[in-house]
Amino acid sequence: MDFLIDGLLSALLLIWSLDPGLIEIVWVSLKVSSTSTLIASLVGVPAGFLIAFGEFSGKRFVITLLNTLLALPTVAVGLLVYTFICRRGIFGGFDLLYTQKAIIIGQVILIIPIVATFTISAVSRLDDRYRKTALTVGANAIQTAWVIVREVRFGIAAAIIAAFGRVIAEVGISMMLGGNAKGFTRTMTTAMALEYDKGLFELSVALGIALLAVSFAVNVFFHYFQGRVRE
Amino acid sequence: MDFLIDGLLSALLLIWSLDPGLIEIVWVSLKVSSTSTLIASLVGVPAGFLIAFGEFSGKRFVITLLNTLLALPTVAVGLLVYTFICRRGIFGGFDLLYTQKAIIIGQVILIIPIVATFTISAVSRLDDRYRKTALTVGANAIQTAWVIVREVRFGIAAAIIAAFGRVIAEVGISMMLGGNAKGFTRTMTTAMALEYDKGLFELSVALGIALLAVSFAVNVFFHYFQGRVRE
Amino acid sequence: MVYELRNITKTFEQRTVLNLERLSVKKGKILGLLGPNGAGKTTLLEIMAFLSSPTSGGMWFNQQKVDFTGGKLKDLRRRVVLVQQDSILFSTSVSNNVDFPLRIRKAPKAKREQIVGELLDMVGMRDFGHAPAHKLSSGETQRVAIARALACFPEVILLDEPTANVDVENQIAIERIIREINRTKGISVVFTTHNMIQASRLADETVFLYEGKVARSIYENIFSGRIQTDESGRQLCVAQNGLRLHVQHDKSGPVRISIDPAIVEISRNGNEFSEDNTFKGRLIQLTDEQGRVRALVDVGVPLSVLIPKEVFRSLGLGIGDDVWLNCPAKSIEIF
Amino acid sequence: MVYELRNITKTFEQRTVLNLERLSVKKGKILGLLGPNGAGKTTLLEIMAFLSSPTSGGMWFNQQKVDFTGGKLKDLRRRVVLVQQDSILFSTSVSNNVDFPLRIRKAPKAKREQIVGELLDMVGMRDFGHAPAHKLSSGETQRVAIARALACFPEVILLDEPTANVDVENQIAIERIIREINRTKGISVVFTTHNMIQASRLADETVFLYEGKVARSIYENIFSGRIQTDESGRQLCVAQNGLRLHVQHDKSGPVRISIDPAIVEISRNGNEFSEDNTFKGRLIQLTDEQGRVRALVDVGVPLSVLIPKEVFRSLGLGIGDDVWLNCPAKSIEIF
Amino acid sequence: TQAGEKLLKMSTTTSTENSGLLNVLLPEFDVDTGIQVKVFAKGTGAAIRDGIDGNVDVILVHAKESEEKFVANGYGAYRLDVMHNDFVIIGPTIDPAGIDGMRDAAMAMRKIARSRSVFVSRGDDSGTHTKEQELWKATGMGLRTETVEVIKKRKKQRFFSQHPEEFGAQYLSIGQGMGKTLAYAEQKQAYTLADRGTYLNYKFGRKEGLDLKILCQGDSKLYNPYGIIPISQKKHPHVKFQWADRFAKWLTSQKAQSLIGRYQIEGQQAFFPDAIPNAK
Ligand SMILES: Nc1ncnc2c1ncn2[C@@H]1O[C@H](COP(=O)(O)OP(=O)(O)OP(=O)(O)O)[C@@H](O)[C@H]1O
Ligand SMILES: Nc1ncnc2c1ncn2[C@@H]1O[C@H](COP(=O)(O)OP(=O)(O)OP(=O)(O)O)[C@@H](O)[C@H]1O
Ligand SMILES: [Mg+2]
Ligand SMILES: [Mg+2]
Repeated sequence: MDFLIDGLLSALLLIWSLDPGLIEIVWVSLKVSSTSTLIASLVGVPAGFLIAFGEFSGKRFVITLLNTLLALPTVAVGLLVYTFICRRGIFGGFDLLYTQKAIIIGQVILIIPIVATFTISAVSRLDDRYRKTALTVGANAIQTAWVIVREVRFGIAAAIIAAFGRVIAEVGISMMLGGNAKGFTRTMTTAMALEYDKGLFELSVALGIALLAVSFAVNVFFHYFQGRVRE
Repeated sequence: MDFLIDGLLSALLLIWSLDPGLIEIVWVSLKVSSTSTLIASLVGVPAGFLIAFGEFSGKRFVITLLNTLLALPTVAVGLLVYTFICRRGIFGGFDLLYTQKAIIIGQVILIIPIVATFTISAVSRLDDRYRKTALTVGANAIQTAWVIVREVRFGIAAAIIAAFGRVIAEVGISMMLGGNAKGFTRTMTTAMALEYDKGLFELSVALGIALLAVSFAVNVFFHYFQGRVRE
Repeated sequence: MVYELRNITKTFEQRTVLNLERLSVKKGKILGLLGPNGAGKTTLLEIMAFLSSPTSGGMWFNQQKVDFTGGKLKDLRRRVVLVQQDSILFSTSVSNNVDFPLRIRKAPKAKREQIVGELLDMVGMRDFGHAPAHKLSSGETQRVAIARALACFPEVILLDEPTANVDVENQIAIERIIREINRTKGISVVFTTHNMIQASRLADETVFLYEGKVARSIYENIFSGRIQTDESGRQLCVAQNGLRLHVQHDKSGPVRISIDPAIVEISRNGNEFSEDNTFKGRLIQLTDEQGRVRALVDVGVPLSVLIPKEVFRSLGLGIGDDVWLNCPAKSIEIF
Repeated sequence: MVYELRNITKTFEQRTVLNLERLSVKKGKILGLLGPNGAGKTTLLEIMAFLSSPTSGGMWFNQQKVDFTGGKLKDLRRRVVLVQQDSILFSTSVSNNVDFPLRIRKAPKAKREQIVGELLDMVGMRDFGHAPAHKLSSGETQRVAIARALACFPEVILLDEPTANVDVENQIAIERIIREINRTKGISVVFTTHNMIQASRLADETVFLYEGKVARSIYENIFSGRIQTDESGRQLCVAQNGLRLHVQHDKSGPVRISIDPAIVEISRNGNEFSEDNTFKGRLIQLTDEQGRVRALVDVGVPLSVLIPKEVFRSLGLGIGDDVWLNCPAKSIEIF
Repeated sequence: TQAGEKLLKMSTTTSTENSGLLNVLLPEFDVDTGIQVKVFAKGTGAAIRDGIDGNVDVILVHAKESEEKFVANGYGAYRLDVMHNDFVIIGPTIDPAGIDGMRDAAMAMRKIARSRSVFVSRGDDSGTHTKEQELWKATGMGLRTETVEVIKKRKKQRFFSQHPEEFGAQYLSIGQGMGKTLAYAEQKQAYTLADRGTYLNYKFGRKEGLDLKILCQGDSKLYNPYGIIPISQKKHPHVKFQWADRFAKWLTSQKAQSLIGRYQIEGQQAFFPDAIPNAK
């Protein structure tokens, strides 16, 4: 009990004093997570569309596969990416390991299945008449997709929010591929894990609270933005 | 590159030889993850319904809050639960820490927001005429909810699958609250983390592959089951 | 009275779409609701089905005041069933849809099967029992929805344009079913329609709804137009369809007018009439209507005229004949 | 010919719902499609709109064979527009819906605004320009959907029961619009309806669809029944509505029959007729139909009879009169 | 767990578990006493925290100073020396700081700092990190102190970590376990301080051995002593002190000590018994 309250107080202290260390890791977290969410959305939403509307054999298999990939463990993603970008890997020359870029690569792989699955689920439940109407009044494939996105925008927003939540709270990939180097790749979650390992639970809780505060702010912003788009 | 292939071979060997150690951790993982998914579904789906159909002030706030909780870091959940169940905590007497039950408690907290959010998103997109039709032909609240569940079953299934994927791939909570004790609370992910820590990447990859195989099997089973329900 | 409504209003985002001073439905009778698109018919039926609550006003169901906030709505809903305009069926088989009301009322299984069969027969959908309901054509869907509603064995059945998408044979069948359940089981019926003739054929009483209000006007010969002043300074209503009518009214700008077919005068030649509001046309349809004859005259647009049978006989009018119509000022209603 | 269809079939899960040997639509003409529920009308229109592909068979659009697998459908779709039976509007404002086809055709902004205004005026929905389209009533929705289709300025417009939910005034207006765009812009029109009179009023040609096939039969006087053998060993068709007709046919069990109104004989008294298939009834409606008169006779059910004008004159029939009908064997079609 | 089964809970550091030593010791203990030991491996701080919170019955860690404080504060009943292993300074084969073969660890660390080579620090308050900071202190160089403020027991408290000022950006504090630190140092071709057991596992236990080598070893400053502490029943009445006590005594017995002395990782002795130093 004690350290929750201590944690809360520490969080307030950290935030209040605008601790430069805190600001830095918040910034790294936000930058990395937003970038990977953005990239994953740009890939995952269209992929979801193609799968949902495509008529190809093995469609059910692809969907089952995507569902399976929802259970992709961060350690597995970390190792996979590691193989390719470590010094001995194929892309070792780019010196990506232990950079923010490495985290982004891993996180994108982690959440593409989330974005795609929920896009499929949102899109395929939509009344087919929307698609047919768009087509018959002369929309091309992209315009039709856009019409559908508009109709299911809340579902897609939910998918993107979930993906963002997943990566900003994610620790395995950030740790393995980012390396938790202070001032470079230390994120809120890797910092939390570190403080936990040190036994400094108060600080860990404080960081957790800060993380939720940041996430709340992002969501409020997103909701406001959605509200505006709706009009 | 090498250890990916070695990992794959090791995985096949492990699975082929029905390694008793592997079977045990697979069993622990499955048991814990299914239990927490089940509990979270029993709480999250009805909660999603109540929120989606409820007319109360602060509804938008509750939804934003749930969206925020999608970004709940496992370390934070771990610490929160720890506070209550550690020896000095309120529930210390139950001796829950470092048991499978502790993992389940933490995982349930982690995924309730996922199940609830996607239930809301699935349900609130459904044509309101389904609800009205059920009501007018005389269904009570529970029967109406059941009608709606049937109509959006794919959306809810997607939510549950995502939640299951989240917990079976989750490592932080299992590690912190389960303690990764061999034979008791060692799960596929904590074992992966351990082998990785030891530098035994091959074994870690093998476990990751085994995990995906298990998750694939669960999904295939689920799809088959869905297919049958559909008829 | 099954229903008594007093000062019921319904407002959607500042727009009041329903505003009924008074409306009642007699027990065991059939009430027809007529009215243009957007008049509030569907909105009204949903309130009567206890599916949405009025913004203000009171409703009595069998003399009992309905508490729209309370938990008792469920019991009321069991006594009334609404067939929606675009009905939806649950995505399961057709028979399961019809079975649903029986199942939740815990009817015994053997009886359920029998009833489902009978009802599907009634609407001519027995062959579709095992078909997936959500893939039916519109008319098929509508008919199954009616069967499902009948499976509720309600006291009141509310039907929103029940025959809109239904083929001719089944239109007749559904009208017959409505009449039958009303006569034999005493079920009160409220239905909406755009088909005036259907309403007068089926309903014991007809109410015309316009802009959310019960209008005195008759749901016939309705035109949108605008009131202008002609060269001679008189008020002239130019309808969108080209009809030009002299009117006396203080409104100006866009209006809707209706011409009461019972007041319009008809004759074989135009000499009898003043020049004002007199049109030449061709008699294109005659319909027998309990003591009167409805004549449809094409004067550029079809205009409906109601003529007492004796008068009609004396005029000796035949189909296809050229006739003259005169619409006296009092036949024209502006709203 | 805008459309030529040959051996087009459409099969849903083993059930063939469309099976057209031959069908063509003449350029610049209006084709009416009649047929009972589930006849395949909607299925056919979706194929003609290039929205779904036939299971087999070939379709030619302006003499060009349509390749349903290819990527060229987009260009074809730009030339044809379908207004669906239960149209949906995009969940944005009404004007945005009508504007959509113009926007994707990259029309200049000022012109778009003007056209949207005109089209909304045409369907009487200008006041609703800013209203959220997905909250309109059914009839309002249908009218906006028609305006949106007109904004495509297509070569062909396909309308699936365009007036089903529309009020009387707008039914007339929409029929006028259809006629107008056909006459002034030469747009070919295909529409479906259950209203035989609407079809004959509007269409240059009418096709009757039954169970996916073009039927020779006429979409009138259709009854479901079953063929039995009476005491004297003759075949008897007992319709669900009670009508009993002697027939000659090798089918037995449940059937549908139609009675050709042009072959049914009518007279003031029944002596002229043999006893077989002769019914007494009351003349309830007369309609003028280009050279012929359609008489609706209530013989328990309404039966429609088509009489050449001269014959009708000579009979001297008046509305409300008692008459006798005889349905000769050749007037009865069993299918 | 079955009734009557004797279960002892122990928290220890990840490196202990990863070395594999416990897999040799614990089954023997079970055979001798019928007590099973359930092991929770984590960071040193978290392991000690487990003791403070009374989550376990006994802890086995290597951070002598904290351990002694732990006992002094009454959480631990007593502390017994069990064994030590040692730390080694490792780095890239090209050895830019030129410390290969040096014995004096403090001097070696000084050279690394002076040459502005990259140094990877665990930075996680682990035993290894504590040892690293001790070595920096011994270099006599100007140190830079980093502070965090935390509220503990409603009071502001400060926590420090130190490293030579001169390093600048070449000093990478990554806050991870030993294994990950080794991987990181390999990637960056940097120096780091490692415990011998983990190093041996990474160097010889894998197909592609670690691309770093030992450059400095053997200084007594690099010793890494492990202590066993049963949790005091005075603070936590529920702990199974009796069994924990037996385990502590057993670990320091002749049998266990010789098991420790004989244990090898990749053909090299990894731990040196301290209770009975010459046990074989
Ligand atoms: N949820 C809503 N929000 C805003 N406006 C609404 C809503 N529902 C209905 N309306 C408006 O209320 C008016 C009445 O609608 P209603 O559906 O009752 O009309 P109706 O008489 O059934 O018309 P129709 O003959 O076209 O079915 C319409 O103008 C419609 O646009
Ligand atoms: N996707 C589908 N899957 C299975 N059956 C279908 C599907 N779509 C339509 N059908 C069936 O095909 C038949 C023809 O349907 P269609 O919608 O073309 O009829 P329609 O002539 O338009 O009828 P209505 O007058 O009721 O609109 C119907 O019996 C319907 O049940
Ligand atoms: Mg309506
Ligand atoms: Mg149809």
